[in-house]
Order: sequence, then structure tokens, then C-alpha cells
Amino acid sequence: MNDKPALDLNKIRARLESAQGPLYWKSLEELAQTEEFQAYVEDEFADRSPDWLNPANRRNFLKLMGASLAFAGVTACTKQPKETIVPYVRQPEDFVPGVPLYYATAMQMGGVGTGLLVTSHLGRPTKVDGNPDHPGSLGASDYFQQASILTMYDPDRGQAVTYKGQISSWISFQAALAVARERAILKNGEGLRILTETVTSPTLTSQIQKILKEMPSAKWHSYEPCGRHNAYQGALLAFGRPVNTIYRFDQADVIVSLDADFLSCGPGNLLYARQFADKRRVQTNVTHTPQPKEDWQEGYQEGPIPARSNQSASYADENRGPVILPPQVQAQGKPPAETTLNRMYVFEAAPSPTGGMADHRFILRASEVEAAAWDLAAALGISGATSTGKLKQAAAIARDLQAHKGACVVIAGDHQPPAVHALAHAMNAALGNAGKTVTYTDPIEGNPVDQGESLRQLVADMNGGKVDTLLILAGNPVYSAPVDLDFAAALKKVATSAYLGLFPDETAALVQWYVPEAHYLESWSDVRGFDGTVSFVQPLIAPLYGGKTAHEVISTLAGEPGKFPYDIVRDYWQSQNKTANFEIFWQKALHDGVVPNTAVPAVTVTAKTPPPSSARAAQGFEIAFRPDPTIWDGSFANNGWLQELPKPHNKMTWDNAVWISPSTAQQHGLNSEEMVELKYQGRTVTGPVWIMPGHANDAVTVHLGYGRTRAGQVGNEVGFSAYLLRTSAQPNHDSGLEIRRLGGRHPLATTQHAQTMEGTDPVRVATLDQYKKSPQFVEETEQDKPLPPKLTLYPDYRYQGYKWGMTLDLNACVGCSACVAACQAENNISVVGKEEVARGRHMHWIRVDRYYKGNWDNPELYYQPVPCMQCENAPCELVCPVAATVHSGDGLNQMVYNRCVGTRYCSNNCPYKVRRFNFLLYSDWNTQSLYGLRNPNVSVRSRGVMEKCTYCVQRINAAKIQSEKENRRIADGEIVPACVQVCPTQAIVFGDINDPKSRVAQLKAQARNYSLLEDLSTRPRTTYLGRLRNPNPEIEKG
Amino acid sequence: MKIEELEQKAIDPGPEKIIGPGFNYATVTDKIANTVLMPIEKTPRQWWVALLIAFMALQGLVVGACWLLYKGVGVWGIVIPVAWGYAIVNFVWWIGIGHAGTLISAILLLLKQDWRTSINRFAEAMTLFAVAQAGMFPILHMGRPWLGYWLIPYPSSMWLWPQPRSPLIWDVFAVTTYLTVSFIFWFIGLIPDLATMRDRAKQKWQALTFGMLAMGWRGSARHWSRYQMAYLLLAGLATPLVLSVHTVVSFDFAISLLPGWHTTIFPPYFVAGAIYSGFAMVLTLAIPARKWFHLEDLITMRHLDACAKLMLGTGLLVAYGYMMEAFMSWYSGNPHEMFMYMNRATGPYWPFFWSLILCNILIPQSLWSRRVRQNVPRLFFVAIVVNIGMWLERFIIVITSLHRDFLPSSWGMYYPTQWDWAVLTGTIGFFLVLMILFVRVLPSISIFEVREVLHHLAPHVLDDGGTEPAPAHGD
Amino acid sequence: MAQLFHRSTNALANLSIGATVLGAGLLIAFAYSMDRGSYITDVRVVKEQPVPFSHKHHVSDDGIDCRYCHTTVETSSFAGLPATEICMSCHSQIWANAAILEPVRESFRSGESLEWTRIHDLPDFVYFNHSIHINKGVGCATCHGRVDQMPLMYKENTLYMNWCVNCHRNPEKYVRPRDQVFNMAYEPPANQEELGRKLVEENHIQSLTDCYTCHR
Amino acid sequence: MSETFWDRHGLHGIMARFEQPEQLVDAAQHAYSAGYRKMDAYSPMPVEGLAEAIGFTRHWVSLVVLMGGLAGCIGGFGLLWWITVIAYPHNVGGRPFDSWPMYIPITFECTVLLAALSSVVGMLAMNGLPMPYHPVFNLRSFAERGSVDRFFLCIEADDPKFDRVQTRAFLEQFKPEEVAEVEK
Repeated sequence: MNDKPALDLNKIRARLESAQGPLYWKSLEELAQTEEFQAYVEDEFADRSPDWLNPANRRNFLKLMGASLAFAGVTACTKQPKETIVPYVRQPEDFVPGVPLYYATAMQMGGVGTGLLVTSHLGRPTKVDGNPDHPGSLGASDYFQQASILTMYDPDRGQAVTYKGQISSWISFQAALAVARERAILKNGEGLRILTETVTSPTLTSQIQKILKEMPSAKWHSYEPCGRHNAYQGALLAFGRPVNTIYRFDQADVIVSLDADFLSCGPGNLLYARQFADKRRVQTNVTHTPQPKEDWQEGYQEGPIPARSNQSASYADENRGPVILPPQVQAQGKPPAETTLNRMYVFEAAPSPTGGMADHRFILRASEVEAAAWDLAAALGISGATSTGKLKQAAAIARDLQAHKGACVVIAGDHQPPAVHALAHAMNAALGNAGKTVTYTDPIEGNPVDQGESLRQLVADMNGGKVDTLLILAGNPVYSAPVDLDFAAALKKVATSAYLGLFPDETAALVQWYVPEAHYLESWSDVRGFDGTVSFVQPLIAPLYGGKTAHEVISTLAGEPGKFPYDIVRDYWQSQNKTANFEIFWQKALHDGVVPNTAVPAVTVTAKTPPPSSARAAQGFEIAFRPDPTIWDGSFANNGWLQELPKPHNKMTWDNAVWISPSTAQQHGLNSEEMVELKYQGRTVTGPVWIMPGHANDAVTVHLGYGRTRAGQVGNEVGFSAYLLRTSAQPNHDSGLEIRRLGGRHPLATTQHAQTMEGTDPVRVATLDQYKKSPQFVEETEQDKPLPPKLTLYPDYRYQGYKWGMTLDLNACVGCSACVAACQAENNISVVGKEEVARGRHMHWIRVDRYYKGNWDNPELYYQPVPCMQCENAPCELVCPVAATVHSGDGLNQMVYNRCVGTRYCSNNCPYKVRRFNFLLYSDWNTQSLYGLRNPNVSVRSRGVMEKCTYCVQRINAAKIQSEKENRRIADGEIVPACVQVCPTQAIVFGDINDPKSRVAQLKAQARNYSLLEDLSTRPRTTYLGRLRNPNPEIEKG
Repeated sequence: MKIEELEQKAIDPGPEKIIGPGFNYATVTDKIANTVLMPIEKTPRQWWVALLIAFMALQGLVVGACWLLYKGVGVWGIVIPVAWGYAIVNFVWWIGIGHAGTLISAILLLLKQDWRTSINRFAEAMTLFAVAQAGMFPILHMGRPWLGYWLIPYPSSMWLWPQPRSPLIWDVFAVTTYLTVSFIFWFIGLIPDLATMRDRAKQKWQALTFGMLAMGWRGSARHWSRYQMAYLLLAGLATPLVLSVHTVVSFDFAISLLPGWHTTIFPPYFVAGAIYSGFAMVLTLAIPARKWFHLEDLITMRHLDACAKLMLGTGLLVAYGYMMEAFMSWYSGNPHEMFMYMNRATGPYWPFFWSLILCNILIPQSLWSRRVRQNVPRLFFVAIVVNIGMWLERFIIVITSLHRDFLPSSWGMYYPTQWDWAVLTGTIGFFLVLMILFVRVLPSISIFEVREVLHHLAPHVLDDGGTEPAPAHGD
Repeated sequence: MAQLFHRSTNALANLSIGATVLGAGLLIAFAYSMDRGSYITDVRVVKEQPVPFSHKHHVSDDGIDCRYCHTTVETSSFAGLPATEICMSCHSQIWANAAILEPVRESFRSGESLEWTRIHDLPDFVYFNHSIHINKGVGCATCHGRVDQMPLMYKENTLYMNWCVNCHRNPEKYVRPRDQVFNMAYEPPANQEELGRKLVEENHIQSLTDCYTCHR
Repeated sequence: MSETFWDRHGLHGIMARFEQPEQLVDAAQHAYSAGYRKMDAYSPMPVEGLAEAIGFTRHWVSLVVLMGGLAGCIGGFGLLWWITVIAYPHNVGGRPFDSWPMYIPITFECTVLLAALSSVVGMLAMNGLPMPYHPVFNLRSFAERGSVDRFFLCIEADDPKFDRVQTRAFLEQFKPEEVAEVEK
């Protein structure tokens, strides 16, 4: 039972040493770089010298804690070890040690960039968050962005240029590239190929195009294993030209999703989720009737100790009545009669967050979605569309859509064949959505090609010996290319091959030259958002492991070696706008994180019905390939946070599995965790079964990205690789799968075992109509009858000053789990590894519970985030023998790690089980590179200590101190806990309940407001807003 | 009868008498003293074997504890939600066992049950050692044991104090008090006998050792009268104490709000269970001991029978406790409570629950029959079964209540690891080692009290130092 | 004679009892003195530094303000330690060749930071913020003592929790007018009590004894 | 003869050995009625009426225990109250600072603890124990059987009525197994 399989310390130390070896082969500017790097490292000293300078100090200190405390005997304080403090030599201007700085940058995924705001403690990026000014983020972010920072510090990243496996140097690579360039120029580019992922970077595009102009015969191929080329093919089919589609869900009252999980992934998903949630938010106007103090907030005569009462002493004028209203008052909160919700129909094979939010979820095999699309098109009377008669409810849906002409959306999933996209376009056109809820722009890609085809050509040429120089810019094609192309074999036929990648991975092992890539937090670049808006990528730290950007590689190939990426990007943009005040433009763009009006202009196109496609719903057992929810196409395989993040759909961690529906599993006599062999087109893989309620019958879904062999300490040999079955012909789904029981079990680590609510009702649901009839439906339940305000022998505490509280709107939460990752990043939460998760020792402070309701083949899905409830009558506090968890003056349930002795009684007595315990030494004291990652404002917990959510108390304190300096009250929304900040749908709201104007107080006054397990009289400060569904009465009946 | 004979073979006078024939002050003294003063080579072989086995078992604790302290409590099977595992199960089990001793000495003293005399010393020692075992667990099970002293109120440089609303703090006080008082009680009882040992010792070093421990006791009438009063008062104090201790232990659960823990029935039925298991353990130990040292004529069938009857009685109380739990969970109408009980009976841990019913309720019913009560092997078997049963009861209470509580999303399972087992067997070994040593190095039967009994039974034993057989004891 | 013990043993027995009781008392007393004494707390203990920097000289002789070197004390949790260049801003002129300042010049040349030994070093789980204390009128000297009279730096107070809490409980006993914060020589007036209460009211000084005030 | 702390001479008293407790009690009663006061009776187990026989009635143990108990009770509760209300008041789970019902168990335990300790300490102290050396052990037969099966009465030399000859004669009349003088 090792604490942290995630990070093998000895190996890592070895790597670090090898990386810090002699530098004699390095070029001059490289040395300069390393100095810069050194400088950055020094920055850490000023802040928290002990750890970074000498990790031993802190480790010893903790060791000492054990021994010397026992000896010192009478006190908790013990002789401090000798620690040094290291000032700058020359202090940078804007650096205030102890005060973080925020830089705007952007992260690209599948070529689509999202603007970010990164927190930096003295040159040490510690937290990634969305950039409110960026259209694709609006301040939100997803767990890939949250976790990307861990990848940057990952000690497994490539740390040296290698040639045929031997450590070489950047300078020699440049030399080699120069030679290749000469050779290519002679042949006018013949045999020179560049393979990239989807590229939207204007700079990189222009760089490559410059080369293509110089050597016309050179070719630029793009391949993205989980890319969106189907969408472009669909556009071609519909409009005869590739376009980029942008949706306006804030305008859509009816949504039909054809296997599109637009709420949790794909371009613009953060914006779309927000727009979708806004259409589902229920606004109720409650008249606040504060209760007289003696009735509602009766304090003790002696009162809480002066410290507390002081808090609001000088705010006497603001000493308002409390706003948590007793139930009978809440009941007054009637929703406006005109409360409306949007309605969503989802057609999908495997449950997704989007499917979970659907009012009607139609379970179809991936291949049957097209048939459904045809039926719908036919029902909408689109010329040339013929019904297959599969979809009974087609007519009803069509009526619903037609009733909302111009205010509805039909969206097709990226994994669906072009025909479905074309049909979606046709339907949107027919419904008059084009230009209203759906707009089209030119593609944002620099190289909008059919990527599947593009790769096929490349491989063909490689095999045909037509390629002598191949430059692979990221993407790890050896691992992720369709298996039938056998990229690895083809690669051997290439004379000169080079690969730029973050990790020395599968591809790096087979190419001649491997160049470590600079992480986006280390690079200068630019990238387009989902709507084309350009954001600059600016580094927060010099490359930790001497990584290089694609810009540098290409510019070397272009004959400009040694040009800094900064200059490359800057020069490009200077060339773009020749205005005099470029400097201002540049600075502003860098500061804001977006380049003004760079969004790609809309184009008007006319959709034509696609030719009836031959591939109607195929027969036979079907397999669907999907990117993994948390590690995507495998590029995040070595990221411990994402490996351990419970997958939103089934709460599984550290594995992928063969998803199969309950009844199909029954037919084949399969159980979860049972090993099966998947045989498809003569190729086989074996993996464990996961029985997935709500999955289509006679079909399995497998997730890509696992089964890595050279991902790193974390990702190696985890799960099975579905790429081994994926062909270039049918990359998304196909029939003809054979499934065979192998016997034998492969335990899967899941964080939630019970699937249903087991008769309890943590999630309260009502349909819109029911809600309109009885707004306080949340109280009409078996248990948790609302309690009379005073169901206690003791008088209530009076919380003057601030009174923190939180609401979670289950109507807005799409269960995307971004909050879990954000919390982990903000609060230095440890990764514990598969074994520990399997035991039930995962450490996430906020979890997203997932419940099924109804029959197992097509259940309703409900998501419920559960952080600490901050109960006013906290059961955990009562039983702590050392007062390590007590209440604060503003009603927080404090957890004092350094006082905790670890009896774990508090966890036993917590009805919500939100407390997490360090059963072993989970936090990694040994991996130096991870020290930089930690949030300096949160203690790193040691072994034997209980931990839990405290509403990000470090942020509360920061705000408090700021406001006190300015001698004012903290403004509503000034304090933003990590989960609130990250949430794409703003389902989580935090604030001061004593302030009747605060958003949280307003929400708590809603009739939908209820607290979990209210009958225990724990008086949670965290409450929920009941979930509403808006089914189509026509279908509900039929 | 010759003292040698008495030492060699012993006649069990049967279920009527509390002492065998042929005893007078001198012989009874020598006979008991002999278990301590007999030369090493005369020590019964079974004693050595038992000691060896117990000592090997003890190693489980040594290794287990070291590994635990090195790695952390994670080496045990505990998880969230089942954050308490074997450590607490064992703690409660041992504390329970530690209840018979004081009960026998204190309560039976107050009730003037003279049959207690020949087993009370023994039972008190058992209490002491059992509580010592129990005392280890709260320390070991902490995440940071080296900070255990934070549970003691002392003026620290943090100005922080324990949080006295927590039952764990009550435990600290209750257990330490109980340990101290039990020790005092036991030691005070020993003093006159230590004096006897001092005077009977054959080697000088023995004499000196016992002499120091006896503190110069010389049996003065004044001393005796103060002594008896102190002893009586101690008994009077120990009686409520012994009841309070397991009540407090039961509060560890009852104070919480967990279904299956949060019940008012807990204190009485924990106390009953404690006495139940205590007497089971007394029998488990007394039966072999009386055999090895030929004490059947001092620990007679009368004693075994009385213990058996007490077991039966307390066992019925425990059974009533189970019934009330079931009834209340149904009667309360609280779905969580109802689910909890159903889950115990039919959930993943059902085998434990039903074997608990078997061990604690069904099998002990056989004690209604004299043929079981007065048949040593059968009685021994039942005693063992009850020991196991009581351990299972604690397992059910701790584990099954925790593993499925309010929110289905946070349900989990608990699987003990080898280290859980190591520590359990280790403490059993430790306990036995202490017991086995005790019966050899200290008079395991209270000599002066037996003299008293003798004095009451035969007011006029005319005897010149045990050369002639004593007359039959008039009843 | 059948006496097992000599009569002196009576006296010995009583003595040993007395000795045990006394010993236990002494042991506890010793433990406390160790804990509160400077061996553990380092109070008034001078530590070795790369340069024997004298606050006395710089503050009282040269009259340099605290903030000249501790630049961020009013704005950040971290008071700030002068970068080498701040030292050099004077010492490139004054004492430019003094031997004891060689480490400073060396650091300036090589870019290698000076490594000072921490004097005021809180455990890593304590989060102290200088700026708020300064803003609320807690004088430097209140915690750091008369730094202007320390030839070599040492710790004036234990920085133990009870010491912190003492002030957090009744700030009025210690706070001073904001303009006096950096005044080393400031002596609390006779009417500190009422002045304190007035300041507490004016500057809205709270007595925060919540755990999370310092521990997170 | 000079007496020093280390080496005292002289007579401690005259001791009679009996075989049966009844004889001892009988002898003791007579001795008391005969006016002897400074005497002590020794028996291997408590014998009813013996203490009364030699005129020992008040032992004060119960009073000491009562005091101890009270101290424990007040001290225990006081400590808890002080901790939670004065020393460091915390809002624990919404309970009042002085949630006194929660203090009862500890208060009780403290009461019992101090009462028990005081009973033992009190008893030993009042008995003047430990006292490994005592003149009576000078009598061989006492040292051997005093704690086993013989019963002794010792009339001490510093009793005003004591007289080497008469006292011995007085004791002889109760048919002791042995009458002997005991050195200090």
C-alpha cells in the first residue's frame, strides 16, 4: 500500500539529477535561458525559502514535530529548525513578496483557445482560472485548464533534446534542421512534411505558410485524434464550404442535441453552459421580512465573546436583520407566473452531462442518431428528407421546434458523421435559426483539412518513401493515429524525423530527434477562441525543463534559428497592424488577454439537404470510440489530478472501461469489473466492463487515451488503449464488434458505490408545472420536513458582522466536476492513487454526487455537488476532543490542521461525510518540482490529519484584511471560493447572508431553497435550490 | 491432611461448598502461597507452554504497533465512511472484559457474597490487565499519537485546552480513573497477603521484595479496622465507577447522531454486555488456572456455577438490548433507523450479525441446564463463545452503523487488513502474558479472606499447625 | 532477631516517598522552564549572520526608517527583506571597502543572494500578515522590541500562541496611534487604557481569536 | 544506656501468642478492663470486635474520603467550567460556552478518583505505613506465624500500668502458647 503511486520519488530524483548534469554542450543563449530560469527559481526563495531552497528543512520540521513535541511535552510549539531567508539581489519592480500577481494567457485544446487568468506567487504560477473578458470563458474554466498547471510542473516532462535516444542539444538539433532545410530547398520542399494538431495560432499558421510559400512542394498535415473534422465535412456537405458554427443558447428555448455534449466539452462549452443555465435559472421575487431579533436570532446574555460582537460594532448602521428566513416566510416566495425554462431533447448513446440535463433523453446507438435526425428532418418537412419511422416522438418534437422558430437550436455532435451535421444545418435553416441562434463563420483553423484524409495521405507517402523529413509538432501520433495506418511502421521509413512534445512519449521513442516542448504556461504564442477571438499566450515562468515552442522550431526551419518566440509572435502582430501605437495595442492585448475584434466575421450560407446517406443505422453489436472524460485523447494521461478526478458520468477514477447497458450486460451475463475481450475487424483489446445505466443496448462505448506505455510515472500502464481498435475508416463508431467474456476481474476504483437515492431524497425535483402549483415542493418530501426555527434546548448564536453562506442551484449544475479540480488546485489537495481511492480514501473536498432515478435502462440523471455544509450546529465540532474544529465568529466550521490529532470522530459524526482524512502521508514532500505548485496560503496537510472544505477561508481572510485596511464592509461577490470561480453555470453562489441584498441571501429566500438532511437540525449554511424539469407534456403523456 | 497432599491433588467439593475439605489457617496459607513460592523447576509444564504461546502472540502487537507508528493509521482497513475500525472494536471489547473484576470484588463485597473471596483477586488482576490493553487503543488509533497528551488538560503555551464536550475526553477521564482505582483496589487487597508472603518466603530476596511491597504490614487491630473501612469505601466508590465507565464508553456512540449509535438504550446494555463478557473471561482464565495449580478445592464448582448463572442473567439483559434496538428502529418510524437495522441483518455484513445472535443469545441459553453449568469443558466452551460473541457485538455496532449512513453517495465498505488482526491478537497475547505471570508471582487467591471464611465456617478449628485432619466443616 | 529490615528502613521509606513527590514536581518545573526558556524559544538569542548587521547603528545612529529596507511591510503579509541593491545604494559610497561588507558586495557582483538566518520564524502553519497589524496601529516595537537598541538582531518575544492571543484578546492594551507605529521610542501614555479603547473604536480594531485568523 | 537513632535498647512490651482469635479477643477485653491502654492486638485476618476490645473506635477514614470526594467534584467541574467559559471560549457546534450537562461525566470521574486516592493514602498514613521495621517482628514466632495462623496481644512498656512481672503474670492467665518480652 504505497501512499502515492502517482509519483515515484527515486525515479524522479534521478531524472532531476540527470537534467541538472553538465551544461557544456549548451549554446550561449541556452545558458542565458538557464540563468533566467535560475532567476525565476530564486524568486521562490523570497516567498517561502525553506521548502524550495532546502526541502529537508520542512520535512525535518515535520519529523521533529513527532519526536520533539513528545519530548517538549508541555507545549505545541517546539524549537524551530534553523531556517534561512533569502532576499533578492535586484528586486523586480512590480513584485511585492506575499501578494500574488495575475497574468492573462490562454490554453488551447483541439486548437480552440480559452482565455485564462493565472495566479503567480513571485513568478511561480499556482492557479489557473478563466479570464472574465474572454468570450469563451467569461471567468469560468474546465478541469483540463485547472489541471494543466500540474502538467507544467510534472517532473516526467521531457528535459533534454535527444537524438536516437541519446541526450543531445538544441543547438545540434538546429544544425540538423538547417541541413534538412538546405536539402528541402534544393528539392523545392519535396519530401518535407509538417504534421501538426489542429492549429489556430495566426503566428504559427503564417510561419508555416511562409515555409510552404518558400518551398511549394512541402506539405502541412494536421491530425487531431479527437478533432472536429466531421463538423467541417458536414459543413462542406451542407454549404459546400467549411464553416465554423457558433450557437446562441441564450436565445434558444428548445434545444435538440444529436449526440452533442456541448455542455461539458467542445469549443465554447463554457459559454454554452452559461447560456444554457441562464435559460434555466428561476428568478423569484421574495419580499424580505426580517424577523424580530429576539424571535429569530436570540443570543446568549453573556453573548459570544467580545471578539465576535466587536466584529460588527462599528457597522451598527448596517446591523441589518438576518435574511435566512424561517420556512413559513420562505413560503411567501412565489415564482412569477411567467417562469419559463428552456427545453432540451438529447439523442445519445452514453450518458453525458448534457444528457443529464435533458428534459427528454432518447437513448440510441451512435449509429442510430442519424436515423433519428432524418426522422426529425422529415417531420419538419425538409425537402428530400425521408423518415425511417424509428423515432416515434419525431412529430411532437417537430411541433415543439416549429412553435419556437428562430428561438431553437439543433446541434450535432462532433463524433456524428457529416450527414448528421448537414441535417442539423438544414433543420436550423428550415427553422429560421440561422443568423439568430446559429451563426456561421469562416473556419478558425489555419489548415482546415479533412484531418483523417490528411493523415492517410501522409502515411501513404511515408510508406511510399516520398517523405525524407518529417516534423511532428505535438500530438503523439504513434500512440493516437488510427491503428490501420500503422504510423509507427511508416515512421521508420522516414529519413529525418523530429518530434516536439511535452513528454518523451511513444512518438518520441520512435523519432530521431525529440525536442521537449514548452508548456503553454512557459511559452509565447497566440491562439483563436471558439469564435476566432485571438488571445496571446504569455509565459508565467521560463521553461522549467528547457522546453521549446513550435514557433522556435518552425522559425529554425525557416532559416531564422535562435529567434525568441516573443519576437516571433510580436513581429507577426506588428506586421498585422502597422499602426503607430502598436505598443499600446500590444500591452493592452497582453493585459486583457484578448485581442479586440479578432473574432472571425459571420458569413451567410445556405444549407441544402444532404444526399440520403448510405450508412443508415448499422446492424449488429456496435462500438463507439469517445475521448476520455478526464484525460481526453491521452494527452493528460500523466496528470494525477485528472486521473483521480471522478469521471462525471460514473465516478470512476484511474481507469477506462467498456461501458455497456444493464440489459445488454444481462444478455451476455456480464458484470461490472469483469474482463472482456473486444474483437473488431480482427483486432482485439481486453478491458473491464462497466455497467452504465442509460447506455444504449447492443453497443459499447470505450474511451481513448488510456493504455499509455510512455506517458510517465502516473499514466503508464493505466487502463487499456482503445486506439488499438480505432480505424481511419470508422474513427467514431461502427458495428461488427464481438465481445467475449474472459473471466477474471479488474477492480475499478469508483468514488460512489450506491447508484440511487435508496429511498432518501437528497435531490429534490419537480416539473415546471408542479413548481408553479406548489413552489415549496422541496418541503413536500418524506423526510426533512422543515423544522420549527427553534428545535433546540439551547438559544441560537447571534452572528453579527458577516455570516457566510452558500447555495448550490441544482437546476443550473450540469455536473461537469470542474469545481472538484478547482478545489484540488486551490487547496493543495493530495492525489492518493488508485488503491487508496478504491478503499474509499480519496481526498476531494467537494464531490459531485450522481444519482439515477427511474428504470435502469433509461434513468433520469441527477448531479449534486456536496462541499462541507458548514452546519451551525456542527456535529463534528461537538465530538472533537481537542477543539481542532470549532465555529468562527462568522459561522464557519473551521478545521485547524495543526491542532488535529486524528481521532476521526468528526468524520464519523458528519452526516454528509464531507471530511477527508490523511490516512497516510499523501502530500508529496519529496518531489521538489511540485513545491512550486502549492498554494502558499494553504497549509500542506501531513499524515494523520483531518481536512475539509472551509469556503476557501484563505480567500475570505485576504478579502477581510483588504476591506479592513480600507475600513469598509466586504462587498457582495468580493470573496470568490475556487468552486464558485470555476463554475461555468454559476450554479454555486457564496456570500454574506446578513446582507439582504447579497445574491446568496436572495437565493436562500427562494422557495426552492432546502438544506440536506434538515431533520438532523444541523442548520447547514450550504443549501440547495431544487431541480426543475420541463418535459414536453405531449411526450410525457404518450 | 498433609500440606504436601493438599498441594498435589485437590478435591472439588462440588457445587455446594466454596472450599474443599481439610483446610485450616496454616494449610490454606501454604497451599496458596505455594503457587508463588514453589521452586522454578516445580512450575507446571502447561504454564510454560501457555506463556510461550502468549508471548508469541504478543509479538503481533509489537510489530503491528511499530509499523502503524511508522506508516500511519492507513495500514489498517479504516476508510471514509468507516473511520473507526478494529481499534475501537477492540477497545470497547477489552474495557468490557475489564468489568467483571471490580464488579466481583466491589459489588459482591457489598452484597456480602462470601464465595467471591477465592476469585476476586484473580478477577481484579484480569480487570487491570484488560483495561491496560483497552487503554492502548485510543492512543494507537490516533492519526498523530505523539500528540496524545493534548487530550489531557494542562496549561500549554497555546492557551488551548481539551474540548470537554467530546465523549473522547470523558473516556480519557473514565478510563484512567478506572485503571487507577482498580489498581488501588487490587493492591490494597494484596497488602496483608504480601505480608504473609514476606513471612513464608524461603529465599531472602523473595522475603525482601514482598517485605517492601507489604510496607511492614503487621496485622494490628487498629490497622485492620481502618483497612476494612477503607476497603469498604473503595468498594462503594468502585461500584458506581464500574457502571459509569462503560456508560461513558457507550456515550462515544450514543452522543453521535448516527443511526445505530444514537440510542438511549446504549448505557445499560453496554454495562450488561461488559459484565457478561467479563464473567466469560473470568471462566476462560479460571478454569485452566485452577487445573494447573490444583486449586479445585478453592475455586470450586460453586464458583463456576455462580459465574455461569451471572453470565446467563447478564446475557438475557443483552438480548433484551438487541430486541429494544430492533423495536425502537421500527417504532421510531425514522427511515434511516429502519434502514440501519435492516442493513445489519441483511446487508453485506449479515454473517457477522447472525453469528453474533448465535454466540451471544442462542448458545448461552444452554446455561439454563445444570449439566452445562456444572460440566467444566462445556462451560469453558460457552465462555469462549461468549467472548467471541461480545467482540462481534462491538464489530456490528461500530462497522455496520458507519458503513452506510445518511447519504447513499458516501456509503462504503470496511475490510480489515493483516495489521488489524496483528494488533488484536497482539493485545490478547499481552493480556495472557500478564495473567500467566501474575498467577505465578503473586497470590492469585486472597489468603486472608479465605482465612476469614474458614473462621466463619469453623469457629472452633482445634488444630496444632495442621498435623491432624480438620473436622468436617459444619454447614 | 527475626527482623527482615533494619530500623533505618522506616526513615528511608518515608524519605523515598518524599523524594518521589518532590522529584515529580521538579521534573514538571524543569519541563516548563525548558519550554518557556530561551533554549527552545530563542528569545534574546543572537544568531550567526553572513554580515553582522546592526539595527542599532542603522536605526538610531543613522535614523533610517524601517520601511526603507522592509519595503512591503504596509502592503503585504511579508515585511520584506532588503535586496542587496538596497544595501549597495548606500554602501557603494560609505564603507565601500569595509571587509565585513564583502559578502554584500560579493552578492551584488555574483547575483547570489545573501542567506540570512531567520530570527522571527513562525511555524509553517501560522499565517501572519504584517500589513493589517501596521494598519491597525500595532507598533513594530510591540512585537520586535527596541530593535533600535539591538546591535545584533534577536527575538524579543516568544511568538508563542499565548503571546499572540494575549494581544488579540485585549488589543486596547497595546495599540497605538497609527502615526506612532514606526516610532521605536514610543512609550505608551499613562491613559493607555482609555486611549486604547478610543483607538479600537476609531480604527475598528477587532479582537480576533478565531482559529482561522492565523491557521488555514 | 544511651539510645541513638540507629541503636535503641530497652523493652517494647510483653507479647502473648494465642492459637484462636476468640482467645485473643477475650484476653484483649480483660486487659482493657484491667486498665491497660497502650497495647495492640495482631491477627492474620480481621477479627470482629478486636479493635473495640483494645478500645479503638474512631478511625476517621470515612471523613478523609468525604473530603477527597468533595474536592474532586468541585475541582473537576470548576476546571471544565473555567476551560470553556474563561480560558478559551469556543462556539462548539452551536452549544453554549457553559454547557454544563456535558460536564457531568468528568465531574463524576474526578470525584471518584480523588475519593479513592484519599481513602488509600489516608488509610496508609493513619496506619503509619510504610514501616518495614517494627519491634514486634523481633519475636520470632510472630515474624513466622503472625501473618499465618497465630494471634498476638502486646502490652507495651510505656503503658503507665506496665510492670515486667505483673503484666507477664496477667497475660499468662489467658493460656497463651507463649509469653515473651519484645525488644524495641
